Amino acid sequence: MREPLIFEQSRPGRRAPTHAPAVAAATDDLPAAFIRQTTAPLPEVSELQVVRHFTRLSQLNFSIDTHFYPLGSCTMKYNPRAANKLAMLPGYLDRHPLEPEGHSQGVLENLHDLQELLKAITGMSGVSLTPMAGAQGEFAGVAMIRAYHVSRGDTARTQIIVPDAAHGTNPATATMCGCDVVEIPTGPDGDVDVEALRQVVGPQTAGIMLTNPSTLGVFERQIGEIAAVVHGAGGLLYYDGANLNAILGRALPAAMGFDVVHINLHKTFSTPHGGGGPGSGVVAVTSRLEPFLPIPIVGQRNGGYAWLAESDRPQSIGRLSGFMGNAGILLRAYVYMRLLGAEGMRRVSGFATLNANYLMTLLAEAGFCVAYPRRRASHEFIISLKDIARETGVTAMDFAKALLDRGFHAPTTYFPLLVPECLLIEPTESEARQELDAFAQAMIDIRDLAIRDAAEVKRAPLTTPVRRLDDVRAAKQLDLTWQSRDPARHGHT
Amino acid sequence: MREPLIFEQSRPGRRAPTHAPAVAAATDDLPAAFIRQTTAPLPEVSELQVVRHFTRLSQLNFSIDTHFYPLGSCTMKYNPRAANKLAMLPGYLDRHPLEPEGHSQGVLENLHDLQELLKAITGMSGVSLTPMAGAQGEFAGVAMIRAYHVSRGDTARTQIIVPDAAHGTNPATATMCGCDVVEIPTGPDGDVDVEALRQVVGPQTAGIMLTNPSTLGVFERQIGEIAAVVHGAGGLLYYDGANLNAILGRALPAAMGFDVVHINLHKTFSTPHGGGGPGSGVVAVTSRLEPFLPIPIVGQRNGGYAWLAESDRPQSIGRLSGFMGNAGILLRAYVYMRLLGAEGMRRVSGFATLNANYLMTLLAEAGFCVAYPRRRASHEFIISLKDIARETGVTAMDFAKALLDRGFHAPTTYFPLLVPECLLIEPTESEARQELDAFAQAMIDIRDLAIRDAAEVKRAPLTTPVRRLDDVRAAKQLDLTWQSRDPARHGHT
Amino acid sequence: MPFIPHTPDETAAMLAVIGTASIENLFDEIPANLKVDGLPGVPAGLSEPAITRLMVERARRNVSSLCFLGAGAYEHHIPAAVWEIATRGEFYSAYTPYQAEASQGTLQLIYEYQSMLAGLTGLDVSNASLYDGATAFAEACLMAVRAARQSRSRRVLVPRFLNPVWRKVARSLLAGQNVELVELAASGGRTDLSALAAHEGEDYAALCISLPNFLGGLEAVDELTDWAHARGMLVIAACNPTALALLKPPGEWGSKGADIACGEGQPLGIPLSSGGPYFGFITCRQALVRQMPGRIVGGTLDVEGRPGFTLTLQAREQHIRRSKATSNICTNQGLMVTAATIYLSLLGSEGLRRVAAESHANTRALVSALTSIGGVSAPYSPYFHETVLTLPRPVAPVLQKLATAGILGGFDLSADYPELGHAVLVCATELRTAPDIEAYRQALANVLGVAVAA
Amino acid sequence: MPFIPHTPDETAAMLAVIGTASIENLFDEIPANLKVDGLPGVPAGLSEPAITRLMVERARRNVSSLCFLGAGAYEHHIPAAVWEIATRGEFYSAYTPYQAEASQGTLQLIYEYQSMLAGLTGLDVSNASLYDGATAFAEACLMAVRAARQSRSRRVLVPRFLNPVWRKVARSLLAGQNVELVELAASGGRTDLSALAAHEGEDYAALCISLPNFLGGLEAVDELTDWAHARGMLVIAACNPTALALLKPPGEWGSKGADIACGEGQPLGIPLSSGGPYFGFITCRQALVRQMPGRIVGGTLDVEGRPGFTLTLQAREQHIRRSKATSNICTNQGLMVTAATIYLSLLGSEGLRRVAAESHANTRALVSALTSIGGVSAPYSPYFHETVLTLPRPVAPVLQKLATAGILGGFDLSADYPELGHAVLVCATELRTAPDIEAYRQALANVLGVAVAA
Ligand SMILES: Cc1ncc(COP(=O)(O)O)c(C=O)c1O
Ligand SMILES: Cc1ncc(COP(=O)(O)O)c(C=O)c1O
Repeated sequence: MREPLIFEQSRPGRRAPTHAPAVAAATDDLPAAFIRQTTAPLPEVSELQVVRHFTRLSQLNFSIDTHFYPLGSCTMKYNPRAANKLAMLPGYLDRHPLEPEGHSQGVLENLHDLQELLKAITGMSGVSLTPMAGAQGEFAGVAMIRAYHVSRGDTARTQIIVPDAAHGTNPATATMCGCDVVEIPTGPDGDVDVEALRQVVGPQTAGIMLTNPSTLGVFERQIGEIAAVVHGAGGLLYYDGANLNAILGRALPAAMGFDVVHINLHKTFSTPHGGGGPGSGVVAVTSRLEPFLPIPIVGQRNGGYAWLAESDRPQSIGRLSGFMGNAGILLRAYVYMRLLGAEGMRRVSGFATLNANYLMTLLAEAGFCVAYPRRRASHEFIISLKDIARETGVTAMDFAKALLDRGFHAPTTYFPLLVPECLLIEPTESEARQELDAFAQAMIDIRDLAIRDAAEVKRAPLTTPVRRLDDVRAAKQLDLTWQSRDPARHGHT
Repeated sequence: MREPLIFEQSRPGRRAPTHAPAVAAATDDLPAAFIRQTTAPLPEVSELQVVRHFTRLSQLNFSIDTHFYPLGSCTMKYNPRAANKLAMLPGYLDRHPLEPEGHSQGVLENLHDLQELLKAITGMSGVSLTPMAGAQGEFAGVAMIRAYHVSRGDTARTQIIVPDAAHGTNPATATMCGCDVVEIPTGPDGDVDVEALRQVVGPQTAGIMLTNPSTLGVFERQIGEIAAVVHGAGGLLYYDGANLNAILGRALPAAMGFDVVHINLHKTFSTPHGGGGPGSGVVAVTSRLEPFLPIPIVGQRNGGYAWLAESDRPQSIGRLSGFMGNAGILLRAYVYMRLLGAEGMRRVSGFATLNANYLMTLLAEAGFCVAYPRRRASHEFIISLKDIARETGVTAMDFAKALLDRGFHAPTTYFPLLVPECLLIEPTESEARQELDAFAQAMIDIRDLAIRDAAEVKRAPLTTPVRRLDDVRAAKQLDLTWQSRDPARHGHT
Repeated sequence: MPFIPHTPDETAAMLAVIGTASIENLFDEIPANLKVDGLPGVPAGLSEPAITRLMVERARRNVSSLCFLGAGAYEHHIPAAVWEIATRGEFYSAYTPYQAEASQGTLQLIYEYQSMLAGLTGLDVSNASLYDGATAFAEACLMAVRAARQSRSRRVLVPRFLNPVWRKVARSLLAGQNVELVELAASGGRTDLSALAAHEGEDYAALCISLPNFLGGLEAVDELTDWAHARGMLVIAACNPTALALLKPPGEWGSKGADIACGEGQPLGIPLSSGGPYFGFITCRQALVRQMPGRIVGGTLDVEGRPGFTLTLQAREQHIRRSKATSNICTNQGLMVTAATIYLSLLGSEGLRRVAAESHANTRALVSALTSIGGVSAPYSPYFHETVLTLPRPVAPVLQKLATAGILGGFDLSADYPELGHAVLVCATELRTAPDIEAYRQALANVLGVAVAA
Repeated sequence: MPFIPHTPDETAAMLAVIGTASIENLFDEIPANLKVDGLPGVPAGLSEPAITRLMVERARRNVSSLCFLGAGAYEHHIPAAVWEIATRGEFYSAYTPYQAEASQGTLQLIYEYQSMLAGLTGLDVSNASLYDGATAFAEACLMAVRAARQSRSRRVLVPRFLNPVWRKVARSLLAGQNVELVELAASGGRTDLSALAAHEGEDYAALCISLPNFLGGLEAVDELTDWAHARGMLVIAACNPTALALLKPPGEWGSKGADIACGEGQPLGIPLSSGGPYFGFITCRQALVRQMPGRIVGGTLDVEGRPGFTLTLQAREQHIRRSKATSNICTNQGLMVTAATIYLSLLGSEGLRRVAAESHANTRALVSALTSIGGVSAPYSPYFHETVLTLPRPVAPVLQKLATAGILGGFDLSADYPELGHAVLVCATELRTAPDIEAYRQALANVLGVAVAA
């Protein structure tokens, strides 16, 4: 049954105010020219209708709490409920961000501790918690790299090198920072082509952005050499920490030669994805970039915790948020990190890697084509369905939809772009072996069905609230908002 | 997809404790004879598995938050989320019930206020909040009636009169209290047969238990006469408040002549039903029964609120719970009552009655057989599907199941027992007209389908997680617990 | 208009359909002399912000102390997931699962609960809950009286150290049916086996054994069980469910095991909550299941042969059997059972054992800390996670002073058990830390005016 | 082993399948010199009870005051239903809705959100959120620079009384792309129309207009909009969304309406939360939609012709367009949008109007209470729900003393706007009561050493 739009359930007058003071009297000081003449087109529904509508909508979602969700590069691990509950204690939730520091020692101590933990796991010497997602962390990182060069009078360094497998935010960020992007290719085993790198570095090089393990699900073995090449050319190294889950407690980005790292707390540290966010893209840097860290930072002053701001950090790249980043997300990550502890963190990377290699082995043994068969998987791995697609016409997208019918969220599809018909599969450490076995079986079943009856696979999904959607229509006949004047326009009748 | 039992997801060793002190050392003072040798057969599953399992299970339910739920006699109205949130404030939740009174003034004040509100809406002079559900309220009421008679030396009064339409808890309660049950019939228009009543009252009469409006969904018009007859014979009148929603703020049980009333806070005052409870069956009495009220009661002493207990109420029928009834439910009801206020309460009964009469009219106009067509509906009403069943073989139960497929929870079926093939329909005030219209249309559709294709209706439900269940098998081949030794036994393979 | 969706237009249209002019008219069958115009004792409605403010302010007026008090309700850690899941609307706002096909979530959950409780108590079957521990005990007595084939008596032998409030509640509930509780004498903090002789040759329907008993003491469960069975009585076990992770379950007591087990479910993930809601559990041997009060869920198959769950054995219940039902209970404590089932799933047997062991270890540490104070002694053992301390002075004023210092020091036993002297019942669950215990020790030494090392 | 389900047996069996002996081996591609054995700076893991205790204790160390502070974040009532629903696992733990068929809940919700925000601002389309108000403003500037057909400039005119932190954030974010903010002079608490003359003939991509401005003041939106449009600039509206329930929406400003609107979504059901997460909103005219940053959801049909929702216009985004994308944003503030959509549904237009009106009325009451104190005056009007008071003395020490008295007295404007003198920005939302306002009045009088009537 289709859930009607909340607007379709609206009836004018449903929420007529009973105890409202006369709005007119309250606003009789405002000149008429400023007053809204039209009613804002918000729905008029009862509290029950709202609760029922959004409860029903929620049930239309797949989520970690309901389904195995091996979405590569997204680290869809269990989001501990304790983190949510503790971050929502009234003592954190019901406070204005501009409460004086003396009234904020509890929250400041948590944030300060978190900064220290992040230093420990990256090997870096300075941290700023303010970036609100990975992409903003990248922005902060590249902006710091730029500021560093400029501070040394080296204004010509405007090129950012990214491997072809890089996540789209990397090149997009470089552009946001006013840099030019130079792409370098990946070798046959998934490592960066160091020769190609050597060709492109020079006095114009601001730095390189790398993910390690890369988005290809393999550890970049030549990282030492890469660092030497880039540093040798005067550039700096940026670590995109989206894949930190793979090496947590096993290798430190600083030791690999990186100068700055962002960490997606909503991946490695299990803060919720919330259907698209909020996340957190905290950044950590070596000492030479510390002066440029975005503010505010939590420091210590007069025996208490304090915000470090413009006057403390005159070289800072500045502020990136109106107050203090996504503070509530930071608290959730802090709770999770304290629950894990040092040993728990190593277990995270250990079992994430175990699960990925196990599932990769199961699929390889079942005849699926693993993208880098001579490599260990990191916490994720890629299979390519190119052969199956050629033989049966059943594509990676068809597999994705058929998995939905079998009760699994699909892996990431068609990313990274350089592996054709690929699925990027990240099981995470919080899934049990039984879940992986069932997923592998589902993949085999779909493959077998593809061979027997490709058309049947292409009909999937059959069990979801809607079946395959017309993306072309969505982009051509734009329908981005509900129009009360013409409810029939979108088929919402 | 069937959700496996939590036990089937268990693997020994999953939750092996990491930081546990040695259990053996902790208990080395306990003689071996006391120690459990077998492991308690609880599941060993991860936190994610637990969250996912119970989240998925929850989605298999119909509930107010997801569906229109017109279950007669149950008052399935919206349960305000504010009541839940405020009752779960740590200041109420995290406190031992035996905290000293001086530390409990906040909660005691709430309970005291609630007692006063309950007096106001019943017209009674004393209240006890301790009964934990309607049935326990009934127990308290009948026990008080018995204690009253006995206190006057009148030990022969052991008969409790109940109408044939009474809820099952009424006669069951009479038995629990050591009374005999005398049933009296209902007249053709749904009123009690007062002549029959006259026949049965006498010196053996302890009292009568009535619901008004009755479970037939009509107001007992001769209540004055009934009260005169029972009181005249020396008996007392018990008001089963399950249907109070119908007359809230419009008539007071005390004024009708009742001596004691219980109120299902989980009906009229919208505390959650929780898939079966907890509820609350608070009792209110006229002054002559006050000394017998169950304890504890909240009183005032030395300028503060205090528990009144044995020494304050030596004639009390005693305690009915280990501490203070379902205190958290009482707080939820209190929040709801304060949100409503006096005017809101009258609106509750007004719109509950409007919705019931409207839906009854829709169904009557569509040709359904209303049980008491010459009567106003109270907050609920009965239709009988006797004719349809005779003509098509489609029963009230079949209608119930077919409604599930159309996204509606079924009304109460086959209760009260005296109306054949009945549905007892209670829409409550919190449902919008559109919901009622859709429900009426579904009833009409099912009826039309029954006439066209009875077998198709009898196949329902088709869209629920399981289809019609074999109740006979359930009662004959008892399967009441999961047996690890033989997982296949119940088809759980 | 809180919670009422009708617009004025809709109301008018609906009245038109009914064929009447006003909502008032719909009440025209109520005799005029019974009608009231309003509710003078009820104040005007509050907005949600206003009631929030009121409830928050009153919550602040409650003082919460460092809790060393048990006496039937225990402060254990409740994992955050328990209530975040239990309060999901689909559990929270569903009714008793009458329409099985639309209630498989609740039904399967109750089936899992029944399996867990049966397993914990070592018995065969469980119901879906009763109101609380006290009423579960009363229902167990009624059940035993109905079920005891070899007895025509309506008397149940109960130990002196069964929770005194439970005994009071049972008296309230059993009086009407003339079921009588007869007390078994005690000494040394538990039932005196030599006192059994006094009851030799008397007819009792059942013997109740409490483990641990109200003083935390461990009764001689094997001897008592065998004694009762040898005399044709049923055995009712009254247990703390946390304890059963470590202690021998009722089903294994003596040579045949107890027949019925009951108890307070609060320790299993239910907040202390100023007194409730909690839940009562009851389990029994298979042979007694038809005497069980309350709802029971059973597994079965649907028309396609798929497994599913439904309420079963309803012929025991009030809505079918009316005055002949096993109990009048209808609404039970479903949401608490939901929480307890999630709690037990999260902990598992190992986790529950750990809670039990840590609580016991903490209470031992508490005892050794407090008895280091001159004049304080712990007379009874063995005990489980709660025990008696005797003080050199009357307990009530000591507890009062401790309360002022923010410590809920225990339960004063002197009213219920004057023979124990200046006795206080103390408990330290897994939540109490070494500093907590030390704080109690300092405070008690202070109150008693005894010097102790810092 | 928190959150890891593997039993030792399973681990062994899985390693056997992989064909290796230990988990350590799986890391054998990491060069040995890069490997670490442990994390010395990270303490051992805590149990859930222990972290609970820690977080509760630290939460207690935060002091919460009676809040008369806004300055970009406002304490409004949030109905209980908002977060009870928003934190349901299916919303909380889902990713960005890449698999549309498995994400219709989130997608439909975002579509509803887009409709609400477009409606509130009076514009055609909305995206699915940006990080916060400050970054939304920066993105709006970038968008305007890209979209301004009649301008080749990378400069945006901004009013002096635009939120000063937003201006700082925008500078951080725009510096790399050489987009420059040029300040428009102000007087009397709002943009000085006569100062426009100084910019005549200059090329700007856009003019930003803030409503209310940072001082709570109402800018001359119609005149400013028409002035900018007449000179080929785009108009960016920076608005408080609550205010738009009462004030003329950007789409109706001047003769053609603003082109882009942006702002901080926090007032719409998001807790103050010590600083975040909040969310930024951005809406625009249909013609500019292809310049919009971030996710956008559109309606479409499935293969059976049923309506459904999907992410659309993805060619604007980083994962498709990479270095040519409209923005680098990927993860946005989805859960906040979930809460805001529930909030706006619960309130409806009438409810939001009421919140706005009551907040405004309370601020008026506050102003009249505080200006009754000698030396305190309110120099600027008209304002909406927040305004400036000038004090007879420097603001900082006064606020500090008020804080000691439990009152968060407002935002000290002297650092950002020294020209305003001893100026403090105050706000009283619908949650402030008459006694709250009186408490502020008494405390301020006290601090200023002025006698007032009790
Ligand atoms: C490899 C990689 N880099 C960067 C990002 C961007 O992070 P965010 O979505 O938090 O902005 C992601 C996440 O999607 C990612 O997977
Ligand atoms: C008329 C009537 N009386 C009594 C009861 C019993 O109430 P409870 O279920 O709370 O024990 C009910 C509820 O089912 C009822 O409908």
